[in-house]
Amino acid sequence: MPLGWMQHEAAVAEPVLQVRDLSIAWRGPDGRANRVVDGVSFDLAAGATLGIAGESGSGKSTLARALLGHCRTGSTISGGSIRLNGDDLVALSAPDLARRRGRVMAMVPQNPLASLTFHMTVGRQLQEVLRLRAGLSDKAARLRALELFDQMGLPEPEQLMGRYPHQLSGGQRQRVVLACAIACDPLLLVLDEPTTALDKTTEAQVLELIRRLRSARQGAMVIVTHDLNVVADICDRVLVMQHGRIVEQGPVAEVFVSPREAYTRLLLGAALRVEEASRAKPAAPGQALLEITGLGFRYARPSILRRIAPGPPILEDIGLTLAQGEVLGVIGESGSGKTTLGGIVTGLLTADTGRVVFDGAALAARRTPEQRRRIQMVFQDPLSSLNPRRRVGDSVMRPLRLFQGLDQRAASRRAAELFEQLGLEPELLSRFPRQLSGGQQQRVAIARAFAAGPDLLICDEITSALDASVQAQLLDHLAAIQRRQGTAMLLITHDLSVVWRMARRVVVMRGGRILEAGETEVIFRSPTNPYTAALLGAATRAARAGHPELIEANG
Amino acid sequence: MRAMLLRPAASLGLLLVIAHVLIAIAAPWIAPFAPTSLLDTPLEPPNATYWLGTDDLGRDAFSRLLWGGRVAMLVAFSAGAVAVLGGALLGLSAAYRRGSFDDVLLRLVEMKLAVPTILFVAIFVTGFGQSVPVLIVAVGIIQMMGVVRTTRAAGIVLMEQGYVRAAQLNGESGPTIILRDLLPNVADLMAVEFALRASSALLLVSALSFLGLGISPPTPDWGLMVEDGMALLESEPALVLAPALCIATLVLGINLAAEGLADALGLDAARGGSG
Amino acid sequence: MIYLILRRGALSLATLFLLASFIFFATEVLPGDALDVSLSADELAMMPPEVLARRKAELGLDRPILERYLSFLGGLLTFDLGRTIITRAAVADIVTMPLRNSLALAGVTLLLALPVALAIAMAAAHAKGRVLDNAVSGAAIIGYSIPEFVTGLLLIAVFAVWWPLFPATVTASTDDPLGVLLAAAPLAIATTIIGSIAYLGRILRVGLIEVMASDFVERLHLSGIPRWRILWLHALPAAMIPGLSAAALYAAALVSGVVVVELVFAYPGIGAELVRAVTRREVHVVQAIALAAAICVVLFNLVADLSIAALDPRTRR
Amino acid sequence: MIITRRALGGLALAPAAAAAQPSAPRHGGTITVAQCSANRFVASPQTARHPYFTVDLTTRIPYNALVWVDRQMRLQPELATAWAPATADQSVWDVMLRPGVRFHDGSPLRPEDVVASFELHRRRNFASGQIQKIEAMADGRVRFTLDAGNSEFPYVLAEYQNMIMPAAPLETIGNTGIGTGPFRFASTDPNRVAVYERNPAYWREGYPYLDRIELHNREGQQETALAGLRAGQFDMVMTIDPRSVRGLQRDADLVVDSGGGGHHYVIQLPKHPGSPFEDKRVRQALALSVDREAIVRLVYGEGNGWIGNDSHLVAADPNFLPLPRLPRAEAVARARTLLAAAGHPNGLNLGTLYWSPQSPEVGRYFQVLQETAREAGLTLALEQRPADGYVQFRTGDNDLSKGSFHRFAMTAVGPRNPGISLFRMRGEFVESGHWRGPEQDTYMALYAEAMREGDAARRRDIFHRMQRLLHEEVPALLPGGTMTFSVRRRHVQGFEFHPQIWSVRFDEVWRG
Repeated sequence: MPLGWMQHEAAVAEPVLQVRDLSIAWRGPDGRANRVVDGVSFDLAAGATLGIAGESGSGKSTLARALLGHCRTGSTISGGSIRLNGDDLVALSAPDLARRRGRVMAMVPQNPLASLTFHMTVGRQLQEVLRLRAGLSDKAARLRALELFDQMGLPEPEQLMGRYPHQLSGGQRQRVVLACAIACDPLLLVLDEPTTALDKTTEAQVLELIRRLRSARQGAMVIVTHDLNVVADICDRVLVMQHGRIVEQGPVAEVFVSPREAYTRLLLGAALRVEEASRAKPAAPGQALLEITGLGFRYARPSILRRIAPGPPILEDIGLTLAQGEVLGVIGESGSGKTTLGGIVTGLLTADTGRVVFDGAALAARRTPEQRRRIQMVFQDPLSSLNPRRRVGDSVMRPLRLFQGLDQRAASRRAAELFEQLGLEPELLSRFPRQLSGGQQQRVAIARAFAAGPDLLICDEITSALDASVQAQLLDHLAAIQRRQGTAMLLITHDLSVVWRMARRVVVMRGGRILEAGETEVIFRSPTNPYTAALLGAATRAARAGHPELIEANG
Repeated sequence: MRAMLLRPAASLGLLLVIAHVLIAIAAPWIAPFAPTSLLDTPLEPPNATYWLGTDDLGRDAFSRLLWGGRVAMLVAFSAGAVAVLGGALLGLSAAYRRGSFDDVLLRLVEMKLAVPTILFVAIFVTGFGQSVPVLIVAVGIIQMMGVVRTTRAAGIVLMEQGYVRAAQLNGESGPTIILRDLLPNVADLMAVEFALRASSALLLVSALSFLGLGISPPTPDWGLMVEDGMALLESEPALVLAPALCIATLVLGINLAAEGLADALGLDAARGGSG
Repeated sequence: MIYLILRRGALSLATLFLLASFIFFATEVLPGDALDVSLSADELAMMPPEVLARRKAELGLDRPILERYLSFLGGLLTFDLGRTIITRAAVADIVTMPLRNSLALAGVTLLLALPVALAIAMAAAHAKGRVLDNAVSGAAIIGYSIPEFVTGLLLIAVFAVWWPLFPATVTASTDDPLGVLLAAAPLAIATTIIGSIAYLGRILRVGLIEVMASDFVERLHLSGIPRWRILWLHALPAAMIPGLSAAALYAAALVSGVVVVELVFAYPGIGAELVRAVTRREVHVVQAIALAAAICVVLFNLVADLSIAALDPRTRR
Repeated sequence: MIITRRALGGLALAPAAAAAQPSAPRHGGTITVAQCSANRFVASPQTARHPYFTVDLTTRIPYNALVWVDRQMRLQPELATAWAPATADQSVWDVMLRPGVRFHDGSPLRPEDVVASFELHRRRNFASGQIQKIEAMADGRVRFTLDAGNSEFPYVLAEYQNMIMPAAPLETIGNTGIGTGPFRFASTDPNRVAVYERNPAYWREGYPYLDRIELHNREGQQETALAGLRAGQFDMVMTIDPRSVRGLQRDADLVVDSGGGGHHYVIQLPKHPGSPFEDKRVRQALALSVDREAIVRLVYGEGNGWIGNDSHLVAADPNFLPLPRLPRAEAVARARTLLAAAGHPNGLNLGTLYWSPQSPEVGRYFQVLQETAREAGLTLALEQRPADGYVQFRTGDNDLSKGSFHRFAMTAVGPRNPGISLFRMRGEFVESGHWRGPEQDTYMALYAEAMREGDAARRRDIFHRMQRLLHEEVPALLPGGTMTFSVRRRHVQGFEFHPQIWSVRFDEVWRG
């Protein structure tokens, strides 16, 4: 029975955690000290759950670790105090801190696979915490471990004890590290991005588990995340951070409904709101450019094994069409096969079964130079899409000279034009990738793709490595240049708000199959398939925060 | 480069290497006597004119010490260059093409590790004579296999990068991708490998000279001077200790510089040093 | 897992075959042959050309190269290493004992060097960046930089001549029981140990420092687990994995690579035997030793892979 | 407080050394010997005791030959008491066996044993190749029939490989290690160690003195052998590099023995058309410009070497004819005039002299030769060639028509009797640089005459005329060579080294 979050606001108890004017400095290899956390102050009442939201580089992770009195090598707490359960952690000596870690305050790490010792069974690691930190005897530790695993909702705890971390699923691993953290029932439990590595369905289950834990424990909880939906789901109060400072803090209902600061509004703006009109422009109805029918793909296994035990199917019976100039969204979580689909269309991979017809002609494994020119791709990680040892201008001019055969002067003039269309100052042409921001690098990659004058552009998670503030700007430029060049686009992403903003039609994929396809507005407002509904529910929590009536409806 | 100088050990190492190289280059001008001319009675103890005394043919030991590093360093550094360039090209083409070429190359690397170094050089030297170019190629090939392994590993990682995929999709040719996209991005790894290969080449050359398979008289060479001086360790210790000290300090300098460079570039130097 | 072992086994055999052929043709390209080397200049001066030709025919040195290659491969398959050219002695007799001695030397060296290298790495990793770490890694680099023959000869000068604690060279005979032989070669073992500690210490130290900066060590630290327990039970096994394959290669090189030490101390090892066989142009002995060295490399790699599989469950399917 | 080895050594031996007068030889005791000369064979457990494959060049410990060559290179009886040519042309020789000699296994020495031994020798080693037939005669004599007359045939019987072994089939003769020598095999470790015990029934009454000899092979590792000597591990080190002799002579505890004329080097001078050595004057200029005295002084040390006379003979040989000595300045001046006359007034580049490290000091020998020749304007480059395949390399294929000639290169020359040594300057052999012409014919005629000449004194005159001819023509350059050296601790007495390191005997050695 999901408890409404409203009741919690009333039980205002004496603050468990008081952070006053906390600053943390980090000394880089070049010797310069810069403040990662700058004058942060906040309180946390017993039983309350605080969400610390911020983009990468905002200092939220460093702050989380500071709550356990721990700083990574090279950084030190340069000021302020952290009062927890009567002690000021900043003043405590290392042994005193060590005695409290695990017992008074504990942390659930971000990446469970890397945070568990790979050469030890999960059972033994949990019992180690129980024996050493909770002081239980071997037998008692074993029983308590089984109990904890059961409490975490892990299947057959007895059998799970003997398994190694890499043999568990993502969700199971998250539950194991959660069990380790609460083994000694700490007063303060800090969770660092608890659901980032999980798919939406598992994320929902883990959040449900965390919600149950919160009500069963007296202690306070701090959840560090970049995902405002998670904050809206389980936190009472929220603290928005940017560049090491607190931009805004307060109850989730107030902050999400009427944010005071511009930065908060920007973050909330990026969240998916289906009630407003979709901003995607309808494309002029051109004739069909790309037709895919009956596409199947499996990863090649060594020949003798292929007949005996062929690998699991990555794509099964995929079919879609894309008209000239049209933008089609492809939604799917990791492992859904959406990236493999992109790989087959661009020619990186070759399908086992099915046909890919491009502008009337079937695409073979070896593409003609013209086909290579007309299909271009932009990748997820901006830094790795540009050769770090060449100036960005050269990377963009390369396709111009390869396909258009322009000479140096004409190519650099065309590159400058493309830069302007993407909102980049021409003098950036002579810079190296490392001297540009993530957003700028991605825009250069887009410029390089459009330099070839393509008819079809494949975008594979091009925004997921960027901060929310930068995403919006990038998508606008992409939409502008795409419309001017009349290029069709296959927009592959897990972020529903990107599809809502760019694509008129959408395809939802899961486990290598297409579950649903159709108009974006129709599917997003009234999804027929339960999986799509769950995705939409998870992605719209931030938008519905503060309106209890909406929360009940979508669960 | 600046980051490297912050590490005291690395700058000491760099200093040692630069000092040795300068001395070797300036030897013809700063050496008091010609290294091969027979000056005085053999085995004179160190005195005002002959700072380290005379060697067993009556030549000035100090001048020979100054000249002694030239050939050893020439062989070590050029063998290092041969190893790093050859190894990188082989390693990267294996990473680019994979398939049978990669398998065959790995077999060759594994095979080279199985052949004892001394046997490989002995065969090479007896087959083609004991001149400096032959030594450079022989020592270069020995060191190359280690470089192939590290550059291949780095190459495989680079092949996953976006800009390499984009180049492949645009139909760029293999050599262009290897030379334009892969090679410049393993340059830092190659710098560290060069330092490691040069230092182990130097050790190998001095051992070979000791066994009579390396640099041959009358070229002044530290390895030879140690081997010659060994018979006189009791009476004229300087004849052995000075060249041995030079070999050790030069190799130490290169290793320290390599460690510093590796830390500065965030690479792992130790693992690159094997093979 | 079985498929993995089968594939590896097949590849290793391919490597051995490639190697055997390389060694055969490499030793063929050498200009001289066993007879020339066994005659002094005076004797050669007196020997009329036709007698020389007859002696070469007698020794089978004039058989066409392909015929010799096939008989060489035939011998390999039946583990018959053939006979030396001049003395018609069985190659196996010449090779087995020195191989045993070299394996013993490599084994003892590793046995003594590994724990010390481990201790150095642990101490250095524990005190990363502080005085102890710099001193230890500095000593390791120095140990790594001094040529083995210099270390060897200095040890003799100090511990055998100037302060006669140990015998200068090894006078025990090749087929003495290992105990007697190793007891007679303390300085030889010391020389190889110094090099091994330096090399292995560096690799383990880097491995350990890398593991200590990993996420799972941070989680343990944040759960209040004491640092020494993290180091011994969690970090060390993880750090051993990269170290093992490098150690396997180094161990294989130790068997046939310490020629200089064997020559300086007259230790009856396989390296010295190899150099003598090459200078005597006893091709069959060279081939046998090279193959033995290759088998060591393959075996040591296999042992390393198996121990890695034992340490790292992720490699077991 | 560290007591140096020398102090200890000095103390311990002080009382013995104090009794300065030469005490009578004492029986018993063991000595450990390290030998550093090149070891030619890879022996196995079965063949380690065979005279050809023992720990090299010390065959006269367990074995005897028919004849022995003493330190002055004169023939001395060993298992043969007498020998004489049976025909005028010296092509058939009869040898009388010493009576009452027993092998180590007690069996008596019989003519059949000599016949069986030489059946192996004439097939397998160079010197005995000329023996056609060996017969055991009725009266106990052994008759050798040669393929040509050789007045110096007894020297062949003294060769270190021509040891006498109990009769046995060709394949296994000699493997048992049973000989007639002063010691018998106790144990062997192929190529590394040979241990011998005293032969109580040795045919030389009262010898040997020692109970036991341990012979350790330290081929090419002289430094560690000397370290073992100083550390007390070894009592003696045989065949050491002349350059360390100076250091050892300063050590009171050690005695350095010299064996007279040891090995030296011949430098081939190719005389094919276009070669600088085609002109006799250039060869003479080279012979004059090389400062032989400097080579001996710098490479071997004062008195530790000898000056050659451009013939294959060693100075210790009674037939050796020393060169006329010219002061250095005059020799260089005469060399320059000869060069100018030959059309090279401002010097001549002789190209590359190839050398191979056949013994430790070779590198330094040729560096001094290179430097001193430069003073007379003759420049040459040096290139080291590996020992393996060096014979083919320096010989080329000797086919003047095919154009691949022998090279301007060196090789070692051992101390042999004139019959063997002077034969190496024959025209068809590479070391004479294919010397052709009337002078070469005269030289060979003189050689044949000597081979037929039974009287040693008349033979010596013929040898002298041959050496004068070589001095005039300089077909090859033999600047000079070293003495052979060994070093022992003072308590090893009665040992004398030998110009031919393989003719050393341990019969008279005793431990003080």
